[in-house]
Amino acid sequence: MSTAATARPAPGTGRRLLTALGTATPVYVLLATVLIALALTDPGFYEADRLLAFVKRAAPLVILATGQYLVIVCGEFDLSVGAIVTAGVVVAAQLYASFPALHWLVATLVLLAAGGAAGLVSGLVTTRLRVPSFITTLGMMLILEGAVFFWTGGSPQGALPAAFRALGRGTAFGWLPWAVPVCLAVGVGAYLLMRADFGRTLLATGDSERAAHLSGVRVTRVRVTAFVLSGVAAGLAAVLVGGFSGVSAQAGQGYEFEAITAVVLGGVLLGGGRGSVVGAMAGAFSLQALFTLLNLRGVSGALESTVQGVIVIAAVGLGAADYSRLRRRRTRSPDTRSPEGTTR
Amino acid sequence: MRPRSAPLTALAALLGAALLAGCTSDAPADGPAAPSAGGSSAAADGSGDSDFFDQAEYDRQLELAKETPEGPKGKPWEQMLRPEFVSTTAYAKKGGGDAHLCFSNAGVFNPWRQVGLKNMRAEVELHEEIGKFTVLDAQGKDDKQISDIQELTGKGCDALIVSPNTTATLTPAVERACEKVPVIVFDRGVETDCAVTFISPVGGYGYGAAAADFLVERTEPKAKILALRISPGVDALETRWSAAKRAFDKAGVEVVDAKFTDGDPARTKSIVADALIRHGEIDGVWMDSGATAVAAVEAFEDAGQEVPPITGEDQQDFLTAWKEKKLTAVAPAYPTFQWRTPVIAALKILAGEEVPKEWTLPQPVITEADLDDYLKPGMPPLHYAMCGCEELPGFPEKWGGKE
Amino acid sequence: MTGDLLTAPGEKSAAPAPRPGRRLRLTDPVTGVWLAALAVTLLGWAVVAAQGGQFLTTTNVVAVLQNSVALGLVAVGQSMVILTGSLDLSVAYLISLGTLVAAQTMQSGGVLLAVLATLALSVAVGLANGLIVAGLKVNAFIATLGTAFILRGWIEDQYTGPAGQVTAGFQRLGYDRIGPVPVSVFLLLAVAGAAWFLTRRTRLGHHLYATGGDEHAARLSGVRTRRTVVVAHVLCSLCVGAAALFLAARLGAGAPWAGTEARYDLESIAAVVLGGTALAGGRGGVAGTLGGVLVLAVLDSVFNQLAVDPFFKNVVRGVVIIAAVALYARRRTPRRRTA
Amino acid sequence: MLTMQGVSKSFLGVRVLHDVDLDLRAGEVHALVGENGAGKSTLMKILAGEHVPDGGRLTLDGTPRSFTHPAQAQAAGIGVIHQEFALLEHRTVAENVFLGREPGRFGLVDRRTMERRTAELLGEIDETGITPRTPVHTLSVARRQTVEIVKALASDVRVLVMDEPTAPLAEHEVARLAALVRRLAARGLGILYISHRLREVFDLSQRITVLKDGRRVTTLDTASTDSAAVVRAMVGRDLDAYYPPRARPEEISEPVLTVEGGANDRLAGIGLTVRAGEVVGVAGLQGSGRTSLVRALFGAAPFTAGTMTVAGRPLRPTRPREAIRAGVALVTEDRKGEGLALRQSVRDNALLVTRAVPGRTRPPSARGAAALLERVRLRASADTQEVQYLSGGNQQKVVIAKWLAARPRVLLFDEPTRGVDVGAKAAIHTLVRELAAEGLAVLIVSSELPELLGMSDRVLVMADGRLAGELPAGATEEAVMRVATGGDGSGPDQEDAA
Repeated sequence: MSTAATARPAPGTGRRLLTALGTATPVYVLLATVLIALALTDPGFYEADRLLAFVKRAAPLVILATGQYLVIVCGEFDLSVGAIVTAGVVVAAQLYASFPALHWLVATLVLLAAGGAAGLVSGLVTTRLRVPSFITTLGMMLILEGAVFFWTGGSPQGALPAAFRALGRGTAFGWLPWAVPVCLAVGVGAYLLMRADFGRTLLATGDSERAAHLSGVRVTRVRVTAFVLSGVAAGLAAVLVGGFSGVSAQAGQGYEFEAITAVVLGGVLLGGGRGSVVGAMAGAFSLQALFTLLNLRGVSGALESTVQGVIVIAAVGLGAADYSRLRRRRTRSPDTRSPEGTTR
Repeated sequence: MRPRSAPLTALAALLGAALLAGCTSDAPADGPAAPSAGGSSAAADGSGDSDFFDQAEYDRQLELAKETPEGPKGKPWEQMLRPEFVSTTAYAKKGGGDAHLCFSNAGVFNPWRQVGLKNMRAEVELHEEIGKFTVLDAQGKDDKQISDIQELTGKGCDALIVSPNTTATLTPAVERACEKVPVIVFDRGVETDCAVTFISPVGGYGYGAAAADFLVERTEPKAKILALRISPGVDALETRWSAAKRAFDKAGVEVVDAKFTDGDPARTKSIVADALIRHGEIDGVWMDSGATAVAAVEAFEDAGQEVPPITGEDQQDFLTAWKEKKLTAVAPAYPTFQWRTPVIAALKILAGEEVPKEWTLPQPVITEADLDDYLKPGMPPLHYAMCGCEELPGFPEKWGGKE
Repeated sequence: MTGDLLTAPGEKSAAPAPRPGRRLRLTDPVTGVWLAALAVTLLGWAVVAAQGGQFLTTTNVVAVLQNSVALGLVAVGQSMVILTGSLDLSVAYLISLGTLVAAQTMQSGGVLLAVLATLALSVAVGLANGLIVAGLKVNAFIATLGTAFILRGWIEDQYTGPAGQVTAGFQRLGYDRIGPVPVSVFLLLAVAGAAWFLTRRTRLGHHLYATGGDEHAARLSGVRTRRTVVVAHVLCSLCVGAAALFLAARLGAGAPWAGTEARYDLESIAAVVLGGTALAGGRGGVAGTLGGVLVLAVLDSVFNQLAVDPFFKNVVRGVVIIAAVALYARRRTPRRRTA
Repeated sequence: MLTMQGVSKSFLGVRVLHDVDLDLRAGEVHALVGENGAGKSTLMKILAGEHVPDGGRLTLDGTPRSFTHPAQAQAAGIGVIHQEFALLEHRTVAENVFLGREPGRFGLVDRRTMERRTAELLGEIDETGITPRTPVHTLSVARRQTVEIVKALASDVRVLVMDEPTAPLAEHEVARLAALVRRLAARGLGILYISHRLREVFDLSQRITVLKDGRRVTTLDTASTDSAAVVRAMVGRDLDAYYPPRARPEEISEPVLTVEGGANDRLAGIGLTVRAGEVVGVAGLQGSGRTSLVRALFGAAPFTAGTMTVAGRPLRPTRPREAIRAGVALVTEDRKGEGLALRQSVRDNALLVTRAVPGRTRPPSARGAAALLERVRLRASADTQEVQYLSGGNQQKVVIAKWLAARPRVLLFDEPTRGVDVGAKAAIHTLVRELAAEGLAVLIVSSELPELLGMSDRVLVMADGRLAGELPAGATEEAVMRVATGGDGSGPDQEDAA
């Protein structure tokens, strides 16, 4: 390495920054742009309480994106998270219909456990039966939605008490929405997890299952764990969504696609092995900020999805283009050689 | 041979079969009637709200809403407005025996339809003369409902009840069915009058206008109104909106935003919160249906603002919030008791009794005054109060409620 | 993704070359799914008969066939993109828009113009999808999800409900039948036959499989892989256009939710994998897809007969899809260890 | 016939080819040699139409050409056999051979013609083990290569570029390939032969062009030069001492790895001992069970019978994880597919094992990781760089570092220097010997007999899944081959049932 250092031109700060941001660069640019646009549209956006309210609103998507990131980065998909959120809210309502005195913490834990259980099943089916996770979780989505409504006869039967809803709706000390520290905790937790041994082996598994296996990684367990964590994250999102907006039979509708979009927007490679969890969370924030911007600018409700579609394609398209250039630039330091067999 | 030639062989075989069997059509014998504009709905051929506005129908509905219905008191599902009776002796079931009723349902994809179907099943239970009750669920697919109707006409039903998924698209299938069995259409109409009776409450204009008039009454002129709609393109909801828009325009009230919520409470809260930021304050909230009314109320609370006059629907959670939070509110209803009526109508038809050609049910509006009559404690949050189901067997457990 | 980890790649002992004979292989997914369709039919017949009903009546057969058409057309198109290693999530919105365009054009400009307009729309959307996937190198999942959003916005902004009017003559496509066979089934068979011929017998078809099997290898062999992906997307959209035309004929008008409420996007993908086509591309085919569609349709019919709760149907469908793909995965595991 | 003049290529400002000239005559085998990164691959990709050169001219039979897509190069008559085969595993041989140029009219594929012509082409090169309808995934590596060659022949190529064609082949297959190459040259094809193996180069070629750092160093007539001269041109210095000195007897101590009666479906009656400080070579033909042996020891394709001990403790690994825990490490033959997570950084790869198998050793700190990489003499610009951008030799060093981090007792190498350039090769050899000297037990499988004989303290020879014999250090290649082939020259036909 010492020989290399002399041959290499010292990278500029800009380049070093780009390298540090890595594949997620486009999402940070997007996030910054949208945040600036928000500031121009609505100068009050950056007042503390407004900003906290924004984070609170974004929290469920950020948490779902974090879970989804874990699954995507090890080379899989989780299409069932939206259904888990819906099922979670309905199950909570159903629980309270039967046990009105249930402590909120118990209900929350039940939801987290149930989400984890759904993830466990998806993970086991994907790894043990070798069903592509796209299909497994698609099936899981049908099963969960069907089962939960079959059970409740179509709509939830109970209401959610204020204590349970506090996490999604209430505030601590009268100013800090509980969802914010929860979101922060998940974010920090996921960041640390990805820096820890588990995170590194997860990435390696997504990159090359064979290499990971032959290096002693328990790939099945790692993958299943990712699914379980994604399920738990969805369970937590269900608590927040249920808390934020109360009982609804379609609480999680569309969340699976939003979460995947957020993760991909965050520069994470579908197929696994590359991308950072911070990028994924930034993707979720960008998406939510975009929704808010469209709301505040009064874009016709109907055209909102068109704008969303265009921006997602453009951002990901630009990301793909940008990224390959960045990669080449980094590659061509004199002592390293042309990528071999990377075109696959 | 690998199955590579299978499709070709199959094609040949089918062609052969076709030649032997001859050609038949499931389209109505006289060809599909060109649906005329008017009736209870109008097909839109472009954008804009005005496509859904039909002045004559609008006027009619507003008048009907004021009239007192005929029929037994306290049983709104048997009441009717301005009935024009038609004879049904041609359909009278000959000989005794149990009746076989069939029902092609658009789906149970929302709580309103779920409550409705429970009402209908309970009504069926009331009548011992109904031997068999077959329900096919189209799960919201027009295409499947067309097939379902075709399937049901071939099943020996004595009468066919249809709750169409879409107005325009089911017309040919219903026309075809009319040729074989007496058909009862309810909720949404179809663009044909071949059905023996069409059952529906007063309609979307009545609903939308009732809500809008309430807001106009409770707010200052130049008030800022936020309109929350579920999703575009649903005819019943579009008529509600067009009537409301008309009322607002007339009164000079400003609709600052008309947004689609997708029926998602989280989205609703975001929209209301953002609207509060954009416009400073909101003086009234109009909703085209009640599913997300509570979320809207909460959004005001979370923003630390007083809840302005708001319209909702007869859903339990909204009525509860109304009472507990002492809201200024009104709840027009699109009553679920209408699901009972088709069964009653079917039995009348099979007995040869006359029924109205258009069986227009009353469409009560819940106001402050009669809120307590409709709010039943112990019912689930997504229950619809105006179900007319209190006396039905299995109430309230079957509806998910508690004594 | 889950290869056999235990075998040394350099020493894959070759299985005896398959005999050149063309016997029916039961392990072939295509055979499997058609057998499954048969099995489901027999099972349905038995269960319905046990309940005192009749399953194989004309009415039911017509319903099964009729219900297969729209999904079948979409799934055939979807098979072609999936074979190429891509995916199309925009089909549902394209169907909706297709029915609207068809019905409206027909009202003002006649059948031929309507058909052309719908197909032109399809080509445009397919081209956009293909170019975004192959040109901008956006992952197909995201790219087509993006176009789906764009189409959705367009529909919601432009249409407020059913629009247009289909001519009486055109409606016959949706309602006429020859004996128990609806004419639309012939449309499906024609499209499927064309797709089958295209994938199996033409250069383009070979390139579809090649691109899906190993894009890099295909490119090195001189296959214009990007062009192939674009063409696959256009073909898929054309099939979807055909489905839209059929639905327009059946519905008599255009409906903005014709495609989305039936979830044609996910259902078509489910049908394709049920038919044994690998989601990763390169393996499978149209014949299997038709089998997959038939299984779903028969299943639906059985549910109808037994008056199964619609929510419970979803549970069963989910289980069936997972189980089927698990079976394929098992079969695909080569029995290497017996050498 | 083919000439390239002043060909240059840069990737965003970094020049990887400088004014390279090359000419290829019809009927000639022209070898292209150079260390990894010398520019061979880029040159080849320009010929194949995968890269567009920035400058220079390419003429074929006097006509200037420029390609922007592989299809154009093919149409011009240039065929390329890539190191990684461009074959579709689930398609038949015929479909692969004619991929991209299927016979037929109006866009239809004439299957019958396609299969007939494939059969003819196979016949022309005397390949009887392959039928046109065989799916490629059932073929052995050597046969797949044959399919690749047939694929090139099918498009009437005039120029055939072969990139390390012998890398995946066993010795007897190499001989077959050589015969085939000569035949093709005799038919008038110009063959550009890229290889690391100088012996083959001297065996086959008429001329040798040496590339270094993107420039052409020289073009030599094979007949009038020797390998020392070529190596000098490649590395710019003499490399006399190819192999480090072997272990002295006193450096070899107690047994670390023992196996008795080891067997599974590919192996039978395996009994061996490797001692601390010792480097043991395993020779044998492709398919003789060499790779199966190391994979069994590593638990990747476990023994189903027999006993095994590591450092005196019994071990019967059924998964790599168990072997790793006991201190067994395997450097696999497929570096990119099995050895590395290519998109991860150098450091993450180096630490993968210690992270995945906690308890054996704790993952080293950042400084510890850096020391580890220095230990294997890795040359990389930063240890946060993704390994896919390293040269083959450096990648292999990362793999070795990964195992050293876990402090193994037994190091198994499968083809340790495959696809590694000459300079890195020597570094790896030295490293292996150092590790042995530190008390590790080392087992090396290699198809390169000179390497095996040069490195090993003794050589085990495998045939048919059994240990057929043991030879001392300094045995000759002929002696090894005699044991490997059954001693009586029953011949290299004794290959796998492929």
